[in-house]
Amino acid sequence: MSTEAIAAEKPKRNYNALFGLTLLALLVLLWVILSLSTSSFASANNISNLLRQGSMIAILAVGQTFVIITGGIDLSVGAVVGFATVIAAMLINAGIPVFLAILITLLVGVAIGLFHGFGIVKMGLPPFIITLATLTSLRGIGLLMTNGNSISINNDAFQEFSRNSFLGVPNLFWMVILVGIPAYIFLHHSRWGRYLFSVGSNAEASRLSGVNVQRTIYMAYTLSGLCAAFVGVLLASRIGIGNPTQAEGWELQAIASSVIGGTSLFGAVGSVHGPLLGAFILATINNGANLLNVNAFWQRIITGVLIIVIVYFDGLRRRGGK
Amino acid sequence: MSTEAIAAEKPKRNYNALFGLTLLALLVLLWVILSLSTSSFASANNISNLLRQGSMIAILAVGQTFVIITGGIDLSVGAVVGFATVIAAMLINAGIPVFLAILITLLVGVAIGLFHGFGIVKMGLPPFIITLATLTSLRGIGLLMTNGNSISINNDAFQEFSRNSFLGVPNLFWMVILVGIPAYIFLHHSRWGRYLFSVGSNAEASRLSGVNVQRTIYMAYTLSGLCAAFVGVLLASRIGIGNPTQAEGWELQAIASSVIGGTSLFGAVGSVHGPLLGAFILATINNGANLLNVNAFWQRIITGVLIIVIVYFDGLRRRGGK
Amino acid sequence: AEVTIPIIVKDTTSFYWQIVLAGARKAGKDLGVNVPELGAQAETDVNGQISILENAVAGNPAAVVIAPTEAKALGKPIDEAAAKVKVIGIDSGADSKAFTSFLTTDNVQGGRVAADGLAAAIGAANGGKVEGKVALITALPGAGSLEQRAQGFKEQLKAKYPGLELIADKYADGQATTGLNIATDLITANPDLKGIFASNLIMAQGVGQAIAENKLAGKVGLIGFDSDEKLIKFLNDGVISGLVVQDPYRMGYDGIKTALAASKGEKVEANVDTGANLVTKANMKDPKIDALLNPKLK
Amino acid sequence: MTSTAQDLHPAPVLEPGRTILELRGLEKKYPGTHALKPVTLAFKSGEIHAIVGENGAGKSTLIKLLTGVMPRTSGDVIWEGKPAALATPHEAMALGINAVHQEVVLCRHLTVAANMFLGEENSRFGILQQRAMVKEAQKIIDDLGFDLPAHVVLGDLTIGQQQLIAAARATVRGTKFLIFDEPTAYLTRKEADQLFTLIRRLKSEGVTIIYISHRMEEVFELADRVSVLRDGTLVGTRNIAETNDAELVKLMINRSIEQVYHKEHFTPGAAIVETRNLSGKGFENVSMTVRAGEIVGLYGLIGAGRSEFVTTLYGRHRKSAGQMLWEGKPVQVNSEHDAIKLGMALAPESRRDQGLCLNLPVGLNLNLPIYKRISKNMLISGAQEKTQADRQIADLRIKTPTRHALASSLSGGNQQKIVIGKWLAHGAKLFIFDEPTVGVDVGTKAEIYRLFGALLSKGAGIILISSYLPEVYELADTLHVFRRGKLVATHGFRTADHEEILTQALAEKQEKLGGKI
Ligand SMILES: Nc1ncnc2c1ncn2[C@@H]1O[C@H](COP(=O)(O)OP(=O)(O)OP(=O)(O)O)[C@@H](O)[C@H]1O
Ligand SMILES: Nc1ncnc2c1ncn2[C@@H]1O[C@H](COP(=O)(O)OP(=O)(O)OP(=O)(O)O)[C@@H](O)[C@H]1O
Ligand SMILES: [Mg+2]
Ligand SMILES: [Mg+2]
Repeated sequence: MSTEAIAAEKPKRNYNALFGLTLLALLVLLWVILSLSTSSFASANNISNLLRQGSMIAILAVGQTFVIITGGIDLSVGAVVGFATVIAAMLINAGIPVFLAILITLLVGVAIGLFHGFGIVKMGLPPFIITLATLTSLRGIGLLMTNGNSISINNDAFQEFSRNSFLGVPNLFWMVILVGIPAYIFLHHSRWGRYLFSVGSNAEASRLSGVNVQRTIYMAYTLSGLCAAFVGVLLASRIGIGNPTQAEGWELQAIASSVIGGTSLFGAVGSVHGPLLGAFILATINNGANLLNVNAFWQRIITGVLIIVIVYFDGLRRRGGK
Repeated sequence: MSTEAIAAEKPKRNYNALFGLTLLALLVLLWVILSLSTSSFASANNISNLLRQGSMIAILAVGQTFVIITGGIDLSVGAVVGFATVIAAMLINAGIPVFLAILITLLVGVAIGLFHGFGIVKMGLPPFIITLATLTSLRGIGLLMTNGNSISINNDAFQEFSRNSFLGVPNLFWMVILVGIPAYIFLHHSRWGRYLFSVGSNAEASRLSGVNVQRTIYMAYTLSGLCAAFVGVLLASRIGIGNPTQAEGWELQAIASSVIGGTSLFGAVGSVHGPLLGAFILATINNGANLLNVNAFWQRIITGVLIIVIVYFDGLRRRGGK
Repeated sequence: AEVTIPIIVKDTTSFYWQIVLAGARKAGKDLGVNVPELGAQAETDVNGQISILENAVAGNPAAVVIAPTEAKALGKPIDEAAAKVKVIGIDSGADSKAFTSFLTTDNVQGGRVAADGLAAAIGAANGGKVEGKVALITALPGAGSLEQRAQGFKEQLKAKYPGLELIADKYADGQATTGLNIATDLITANPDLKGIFASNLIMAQGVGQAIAENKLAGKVGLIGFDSDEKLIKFLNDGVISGLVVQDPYRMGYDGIKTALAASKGEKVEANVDTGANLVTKANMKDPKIDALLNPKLK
Repeated sequence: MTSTAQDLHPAPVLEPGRTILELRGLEKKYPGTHALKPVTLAFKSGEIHAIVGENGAGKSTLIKLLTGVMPRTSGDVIWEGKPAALATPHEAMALGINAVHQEVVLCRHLTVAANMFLGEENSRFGILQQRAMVKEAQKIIDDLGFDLPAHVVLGDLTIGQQQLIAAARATVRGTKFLIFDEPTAYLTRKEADQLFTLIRRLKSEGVTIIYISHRMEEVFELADRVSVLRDGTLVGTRNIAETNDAELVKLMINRSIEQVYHKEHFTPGAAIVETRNLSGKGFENVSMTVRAGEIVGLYGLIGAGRSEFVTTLYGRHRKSAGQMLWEGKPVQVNSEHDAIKLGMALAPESRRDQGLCLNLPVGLNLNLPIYKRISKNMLISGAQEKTQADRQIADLRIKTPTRHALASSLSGGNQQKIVIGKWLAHGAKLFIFDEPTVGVDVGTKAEIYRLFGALLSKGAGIILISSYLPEVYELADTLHVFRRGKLVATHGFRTADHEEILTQALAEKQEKLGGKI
């Protein structure tokens, strides 16, 4: 049905690039409209804000995309983000060097991802269920650790990071680039990326071709857990607290960004640039609605409608383009 | 892989009944343990409470199961419940007879289900996306209608209903029976039920065999929407207010109940009694934890772990029983 | 056997309610009462709280202390519970006449106090002129106490501070980050914004971050509600102009104490106001205020 | 030197020629099915060894054990003199054992080139050499004489073309031992010839080949030796020169068949369906008539548009022009439902994608079209559900423990019987069989052909699509030849010879034909 992906091979590349362009065009269109309709949108300051606001969901969406390409889903990412803020905050407050604290937090994310892989591969659980269970439990564990309290991080340098910019671009957005480029190379130009697609397309065929399907699945969830833990570190830096109830619902935002970016929930279709664009489209909608002082309730309605419209037209294009 | 459902065919029936029994045994085991470890669990009063508490998720889980059997998912049910409380509250407060108000609310649920069917069948959207979009938008619409406030329902008789019992059994539980029996007959003994399974297994093959696939999908989502709206009416009766933010996260509880009850998220596997048992197992865990004064945070952790354990053993049994 | 008095709060995952629970715990220890700590896991989970109340009553306690999430919705269940045990209300009201005693912060009053605090901060920053644009950020729609704070805030602005113009009344989704984003965008859209009221803990954390991030401490006044370590730090740094602080610890402690007395048939006061105080950098060292800011947890 | 193990499974007596792979007491039990009883067999380096047997005899199971897809229950596999565990496909491939599996198992979302190199990608510094791989893949494809682009997405190709790719990819992996499990099932003669050329070339390079097929003439054309499996037991191995068709069939099904192509002639009755200049996606201007009591055969190469034509008749796709008459009256068929109501039945070409609900019971699959009829007052009659399903299972000799077994647990040929069987109880006036005997054993084929006779005798008409010329040739009363979406020639029963039909289907020389109507 769907003509698809693997952007890197030639005719595909043109095609996918085109889709990237369609989305990019949408994003630019939104920007132009907002620049014309509000005085403040196009200010350097606001653009910085916008980049910051979209960054975290963008990184989550990239991790989520790896999982979705294999035909799975990771509902736990929001909970992992919240949990990671707690871990990072506790470690930093315990006086552990920031660098080490971040490393340990990332390893926790990796461990959670490995656990998901284990549940899926060894225990035969559906991804939806194992990650749903983690979502539930992880918030509980975080709440136990903090007793419902927020942990105030007593390290100003750590907090400065997410506020500052480098070459005029907010550090948070640099982090998107830091994640995005290796992710792009990994997904579109390495054999591991190729295996993510092949497993999502036909796990049995991949296995028969000698692809280590189990390892590929472990890898996808580990990367998603890693991205989520990384976002947790960034969030801890940005809001300066560790709190396990934060980032609630971000999993759905990440999934929505990914799908808006052209990822197919049936697996085997997706890219890295798509989810990034998807996340910034959603961030722009929220930013614009705030600037225009649109009622918060309308924002929800508009977001829902836009998700339907974008995914519908993407589907049309996909079928038509065949 | 998965050995199959459709309780009505004979050795299947025995087999499925056996699975029903396994779950039932688990439920009874929980009850026995709780009766022994707390003085209050086995009281008539508490059993009434327990039945009331599990009822709403149980009904949602039945609707959700129809959808999951077709290979889909309905993330909107929680939002539909919240929205339905608003509709019911507004109508009743506007002086419309309760009976009519309920009917209209149910029709709203049907309309939402039809919209989902439309999105999936005609617009080609993935179920996850269209129902996610509805989830987002519907809460927004409800908030707009209520301006973020709760609507107090000024009809005491309506509220009495969910509080009262009939023959010693809480009315809410009677509602489970009212939904469960037709649902059982529908799913396991009517051809529509068979079509749900066949569409979930292979839509194209069903279609070429003369099954109206589109109508079957419309039907599944409509039933899910209807169940959700019905639960919305019950919730409005129970809490006496209309508030669109209610029932948050109930979609995940409904899905979890359904999966604990043996429904496969890959479609074509499921029953009616399974999700009902699943819902009451989850309700028992919460009820018991409250009675035992287990920390609320531990409750989450336990719920997550139990979901993994139950689904894992169900999977084992399923594969082993082959 | 030991006397059991469960306490049911609105949201066990929030720090504010943890302080209430801590007060109740201390009272339990002091008075030799077993105090199960119960509560929903979100302020909006009305149905969950009703179930918890039902379960608590089923355990045949001496009395129940509850902070109702929703006035109307909890009315009937509280009536029903009161038929079996004494019910003590704390924090927020419910449509029930069955409370034996009621200890509350008036959230509407809290909103008024916030408006006063914001007006004072704006005045101080602008040479005494209390005028300009202000905004209100509410964590979640549909939570009763937050609605009451908003109501009090808006009433007071209208009544006492005609110079302050409420240009935005925004709802977030309970996430600090969303509060941060909304505040940033409001500041961007309204460079002349003078003040913000963030009506609960988590919003104040997010909005405080936005003000710190944009280096607007002292230029944009911010009033928060409730306190924790992070907010006190913001207060110290001048990022937050003031916090409306209730006395959750006392609510918990006195709730249990009153409940025990009531269960023994002693006469208790029907209504107790535990007060809402405005804390600023100036008064935060007061012993009384300091006790509110640093409740003895555990 | 006698160990118990060797007593049980003595090493087979080797004929001259190095033994490359040896099976000693290889056995496989599925829960409830003893699919392969201990098999002892040696394969010689450089031979083409055919394996034949009924559906469900255990052929694919044997292959799955050899390629590490499934773990064996017991027994040993000796590869070049050393025992091999063969626990994973990767291990088998590392040894040089590759297979083209029975159902096309490739990734339809990946490109042809990506599929060919799957698991064996060329990369430099961790970066895939994509351009080089596409180029190399294209070279291999061109070399083999397949006319296919390497950069398109696999899912855009027809099943047959995908099958060719599957064959091509197995050859590029340092293969010493290559297994084909019914590779020609979806191929026409031309593609089959291309494949045979490939197989012979591999043989000359010293590759050992196992060739599984239900088509006897292919076995005689290609193989050096042939082994026969019956019910999981190896019943004999023969040198091809020392055996014949009849002996093999006898070994396979334990009885003899005089005539596979059972053909009954009836006088054609009234027209059931007639198309006038019907056009649609993949075909244009097709006019034909199907009468009661006749088999209309459609022959053509892969992608000639026959499937598209019949699925359009059946309402699955929209026609773009032309007219359709049902029993003389113009009709509009807008959905499968309309078609079924008129009296059409379609057994589609891909049982996996279109024919079966694989993870549902056999009984449900068989009853799917008739649930309306066996329901009363909305409820299904359990008794009828049982009798209907059991009757089809008995009539068609579907090899399944009970009607409750999942369709996926049946062997390929038995699955095919379900696809056909579901329409028999339903009844119809026009039966459309799209490649009905793909993967079906000789015995069953004969049964299916007899079934055609029975349907015709009841006054039904049949459209039979086959890419296997002998089949349509021997069965069709009217044989239409399709080429590139057009109906290019029509013949009566045995009025043209194979050569002529093949040329028409191929028609390398432009429009020389077409007159022969
Ligand atoms: N996964 C499985 N689980 C249970 N039984 C199986 C499974 N796969 C195959 N079988 C059974 O094992 C037997 C042998 O099947 P196999 O696929 O090897 O037959 P085959 O000789 O390849 O037949 P065909 O010619 O139809 O392809 C059959 O009875 C089949 O039903
Ligand atoms: N989904 C599709 N989209 C676009 N073109 C298609 C599609 N399916 C088939 N085609 C094209 O339509 C033409 C007819 O294909 P069809 O499958 O009907 O051929 P066929 O004669 O039945 O061959 P086969 O023996 O492979 O079944 C071919 O050129 C094919 O590539
Ligand atoms: Mg086979
Ligand atoms: Mg075809």
